[in-house]
Amino acid sequence: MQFNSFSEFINMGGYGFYVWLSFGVSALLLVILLISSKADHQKIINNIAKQKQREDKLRQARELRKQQASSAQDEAEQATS
Amino acid sequence: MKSLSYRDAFFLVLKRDITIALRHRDDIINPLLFFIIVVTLFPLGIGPEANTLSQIAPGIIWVAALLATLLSLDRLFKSDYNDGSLEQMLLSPHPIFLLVLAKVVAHWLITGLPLIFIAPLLAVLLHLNEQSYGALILTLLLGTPVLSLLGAVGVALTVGIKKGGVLLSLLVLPLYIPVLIFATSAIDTASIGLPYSGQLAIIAALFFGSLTLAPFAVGAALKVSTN
Amino acid sequence: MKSLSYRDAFFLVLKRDITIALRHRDDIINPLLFFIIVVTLFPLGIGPEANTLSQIAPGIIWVAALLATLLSLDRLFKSDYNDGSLEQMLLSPHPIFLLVLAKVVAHWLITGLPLIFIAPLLAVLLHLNEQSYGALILTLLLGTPVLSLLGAVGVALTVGIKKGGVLLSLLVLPLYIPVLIFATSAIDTASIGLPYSGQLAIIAALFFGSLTLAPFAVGAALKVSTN
Amino acid sequence: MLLKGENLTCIREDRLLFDDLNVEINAGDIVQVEGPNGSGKTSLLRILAGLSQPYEGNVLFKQTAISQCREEYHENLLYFGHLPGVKGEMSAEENLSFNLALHGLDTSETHDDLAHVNLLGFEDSLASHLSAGQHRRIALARLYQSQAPIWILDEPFTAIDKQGVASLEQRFTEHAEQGGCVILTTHQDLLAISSDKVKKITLDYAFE
Amino acid sequence: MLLKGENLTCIREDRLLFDDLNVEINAGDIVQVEGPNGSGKTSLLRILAGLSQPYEGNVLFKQTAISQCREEYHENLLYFGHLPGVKGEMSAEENLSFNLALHGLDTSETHDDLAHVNLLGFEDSLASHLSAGQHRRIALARLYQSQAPIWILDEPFTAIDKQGVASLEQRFTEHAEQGGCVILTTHQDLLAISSDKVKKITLDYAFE
Amino acid sequence: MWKWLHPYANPEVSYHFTGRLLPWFSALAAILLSIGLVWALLFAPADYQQGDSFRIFYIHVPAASLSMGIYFGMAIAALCSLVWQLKLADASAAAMAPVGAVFTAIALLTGSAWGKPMWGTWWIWDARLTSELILLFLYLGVIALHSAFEDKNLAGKAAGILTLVGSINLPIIKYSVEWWNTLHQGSTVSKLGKPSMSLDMLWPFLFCFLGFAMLVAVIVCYRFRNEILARNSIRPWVRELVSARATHK
Ligand code: HEM
Ligand SMILES: Nc1ncnc2c1ncn2[C@@H]1O[C@H](COP(=O)(O)OP(=O)(O)OP(=O)(O)O)[C@@H](O)[C@H]1O
Ligand SMILES: Nc1ncnc2c1ncn2[C@@H]1O[C@H](COP(=O)(O)OP(=O)(O)OP(=O)(O)O)[C@@H](O)[C@H]1O
Ligand SMILES: [Mg+2]
Ligand SMILES: [Mg+2]
Repeated sequence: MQFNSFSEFINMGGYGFYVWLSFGVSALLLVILLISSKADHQKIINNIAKQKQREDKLRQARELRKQQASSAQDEAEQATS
Repeated sequence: MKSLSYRDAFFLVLKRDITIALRHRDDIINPLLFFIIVVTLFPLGIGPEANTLSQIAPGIIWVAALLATLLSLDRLFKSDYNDGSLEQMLLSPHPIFLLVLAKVVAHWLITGLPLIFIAPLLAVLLHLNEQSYGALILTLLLGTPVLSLLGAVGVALTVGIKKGGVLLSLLVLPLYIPVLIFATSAIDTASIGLPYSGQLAIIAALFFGSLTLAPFAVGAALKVSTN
Repeated sequence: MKSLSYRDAFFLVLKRDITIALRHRDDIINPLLFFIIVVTLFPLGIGPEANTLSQIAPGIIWVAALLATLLSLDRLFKSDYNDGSLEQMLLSPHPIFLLVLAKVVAHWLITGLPLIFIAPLLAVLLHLNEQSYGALILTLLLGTPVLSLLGAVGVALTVGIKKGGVLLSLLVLPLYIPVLIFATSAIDTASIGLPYSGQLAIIAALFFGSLTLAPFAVGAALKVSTN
Repeated sequence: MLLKGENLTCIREDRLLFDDLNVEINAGDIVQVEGPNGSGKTSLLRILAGLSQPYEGNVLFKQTAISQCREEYHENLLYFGHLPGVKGEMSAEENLSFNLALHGLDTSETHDDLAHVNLLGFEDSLASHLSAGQHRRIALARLYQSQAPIWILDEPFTAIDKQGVASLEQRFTEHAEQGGCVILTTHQDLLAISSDKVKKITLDYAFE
Repeated sequence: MLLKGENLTCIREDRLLFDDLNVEINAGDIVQVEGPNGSGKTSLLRILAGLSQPYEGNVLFKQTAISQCREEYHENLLYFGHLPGVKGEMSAEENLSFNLALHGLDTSETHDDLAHVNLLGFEDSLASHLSAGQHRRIALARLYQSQAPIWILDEPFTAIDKQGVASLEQRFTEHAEQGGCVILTTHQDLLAISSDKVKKITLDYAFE
Repeated sequence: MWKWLHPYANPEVSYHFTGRLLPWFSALAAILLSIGLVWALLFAPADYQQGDSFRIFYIHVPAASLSMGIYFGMAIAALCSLVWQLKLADASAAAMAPVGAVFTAIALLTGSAWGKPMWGTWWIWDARLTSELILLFLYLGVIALHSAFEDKNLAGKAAGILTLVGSINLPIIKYSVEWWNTLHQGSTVSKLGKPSMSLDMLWPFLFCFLGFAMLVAVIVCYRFRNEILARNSIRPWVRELVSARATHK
């Protein structure tokens, strides 16, 4: 152990500001990077889920239109017959 | 319908432009990076002596700010012109100067403001005299809006011309020269500890002058360009 | 049909690009004017002392040349991309690197060459040491083609991106740094009467290196951007 | 009478496109400007919208020259040109909302409007990620909200599929019936609108 | 068999446009790619031309993957996209000459080609001074010289007037009869080509 | 020869494989870093010239060398993707770029913070410093290019080309800057009088270095897996995975 007291440790032989600035900023940047990388995972998964929902919606709209078209056709046929 | 007040119309356009910039985050980051890169090019071209650098630092920072603004200018109307949005805006039932003003304000918020935050960092890189930091910030704060406003006139005039990129700089740079001269002179004055309020007052005058006149000039120029 | 030799294809594209530039004479004049204006901004921003100026002259001239080239770069592919000509060129039965090379040569003839003619004049304005003129011209002659070639890679990468303007500078400027450093160092060395053939040799090496590699990188990049 | 062009003359590149043209457009009209490529259709439409000045002549909106009453005229005008005015960086919905809001229209029903132009499911896609036709449809969605009586549309059917063209034509009829007017150009035949309802202005000076 | 697409899959923006599509195009075919807006017609054409890579699958020209024989394929291909590839700064004639020369074609008869697309009298006008349709016609003039058997045309009729459309259709028929093939998209009906001569590829995955 | 690699070129396999590696990497990183940092901050001796400011060394040097190492890795990945058309190589390059940029930034920041007490200035235009700054620009260029393309596969290819061009350029930059510097100035600021490193300084340094390297591996793994998911979003295996994991609102 190089330091006798906590305050000495914080002071770092007069270089406290620079040492803690370096360690602090580095830790901050790395933690942000780590967390954002992890958080992206869920974000991407949610995006893909949303994508899937959108596709489902499209498919429904498509089916509805198909039904409408066929029923319209039926009507037209009935009208002619 | 038709109930949109001046204020609403202003904020509508402002919000739209800022949304687009945030969406395309590069729009904010890139002029900033350009600013930084240009500032770092000079030490590379000139040599690393701290003395020389600190002497020419105000000039370099301001020239770089000027060029960064210049390069970002064509975002102002060019893309709106190319996709027809500008036409639609000119056809909207609002005074044109209002919409123009909103676009210019958005442009400044996107490109001018970030420069002001990053400038002190670059000043460190160039060993700017410590007494000059205040003057640097103040001149940038008053000067960059002038750059956006005057630049808007230039873009508006060149927007209809294909490949107006470099012609624009020809039109705009001479207009920027007074700002450059007074701003660097203010910073130099500050570095030897003298008051620089005179120069600041002139820049402020330029600011208010261009704020009131430029939007109308831009409006007229746009009408000509889209003809 | 199909009888077009490599040489013919090269000259066909070269001639077309130069025709367009001559038609639109601004294309030649504007980078030149930008160069001049940037160089004259510095005495305004820094102050007129001859000593300081002559010391920083090589750096300023070279940085200005670099920025002028940068600003003129998007003429290289952007307009061809926007109107579909680029697509057509990629679909022509010629090797892409050949067409790319023709376009880059045209770009250099249009923007690089005029800079070399005007540079001595600006050197006078900045009180460049008289012994350095030869070095200035030689470095520009060997260096500006490198700027065009490396710049072409950057434009090719960003041409499909909306508003790539400032992103381009971010990509390209780091690549320009060696040229800047060796060129200014050659000029400085010349000013104290020492031989600068070492620096020149390196710039020449950069030139031949980029001449052989860049067209292929550009070709690959264009295929990606137009996808 | 909604809109009137008096003695309009247009010269481009020393070529006289039309000379002394008089146009009168009333509520309920559907006017198709016809003519081969390069006959001056776009030029005429831009003059009527006030985007270009004619070489000679005047455009009157309710008896006033449009340069005299610019803002009032623009409140009553919807213009759709060769370029659709859609920003690639915004989603379909954001584009439409902005366009509507700029003209003081209600932005609460953008969903329905987008459904009208068959963009359901693409509300949140960036416009630059859509196909040529879908891109133009975003701009056309405005037609389903617009309260402006005068519509000036330059080739609205470009890149639109058949079903889309049919529903647009139906919308034009509705608009005319509600007292508006539509001035349009197209090289296709109008199918859903009976030809006796369509007034035609034929430009063919250059080739006559 | 001139051109073949094997198991083509295309994904844009996470949307599957087509999946496992097989296309075979022989000499003499006129193929119309059909589908509503956004169904992937342009995407398919760009893949066939080699401008985009499919997510999966291959395009074969005379049994060879086109990435393997790029230059030979391009000698045999004429592609015309949404953008016409015409430079506004050059005159109509200069544009055409360049386009022809780039593909190794004869440039001595540009006058006749321009006459075919009704641009007589506009040879020396700058392309940017022409109307929307005239602008596209400059690019289309190449069709009257081209010796490439494979034509891929994305909405060639956009902005073209009726007479122009008719003469283009006639040119397509000629080309097919001479042993070429035409792959095109359009939202208009082909009028001058009898419908039994036209093969159709229908894309409507998204809306099926 | 490449056969053994083949299964790992399958996105699904590499997704699960990296998933299995992750906990091991994380544990190693945590252990090595906590030992190394505690040792460096508390037990390592102060430098006889620089005093306790020397402790910045334990971050600065690993960060600086990793910043260059990651670029090297990226260049190799880019080369693989261009030569063998490996889509996964693109994904890994994309995963590395932001990590490299952060480490470059850390090297710059800690260097500056060390320079202020040692050299009396936050920044000088020294060769090493300048080339590190340019490296940061290269990283930022790659990242910006990545984010500018919407299609991630295209983005990967474009960024790959840029990475390769940059990697050819990097030695030239380094050389030029060094040369430029010695030519202009006889070193006005005395560079670090290189202490022959004693063992009780070397050990904590080794722990820190390996710890940071492991941390890089962890973060790159996370990002790599994200890239794989985003690029394969329509694959059935991704769809299944998503329906199991999506948070429903
Ligand atoms: C912004 C400022 C600085 C930057 C960008 C920087 C950058 C670098 C780089 C790139 C390396 C090479 C790492 C490697 O080769 O693996 C390095 C190593 C090193 N730096 Fe710095 N540095 C900076 C400031 C400082 C300061 C102020 C000191 C000390 C007074 C310092 C001390 C060292 C030491 C001791 C090494 C290891 C040298 C060796 O063994 O090769 N650095 N730095
Ligand atoms: N640049 C792009 N980025 C992402 N997605 C795109 C892009 N271009 C097109 N798409 C998507 O691909 C789909 C098909 O587009 P494509 O241009 O092939 O359609 P199209 O059939 O040619 O339609 P149109 O008839 O409107 O021309 C669109 O729905 C769109 O969602
Ligand atoms: N920007 C311009 N500068 C000079 N002349 C122009 C310009 N634009 C058009 N012209 C000329 O005006 C004529 C008419 O153009 P206009 O765009 O009005 O035609 P149009 O009827 O809309 O044709 P299209 O059916 O092709 O759209 C053209 O023949 C052209 O010569
Ligand atoms: Mg028209
Ligand atoms: Mg299409």
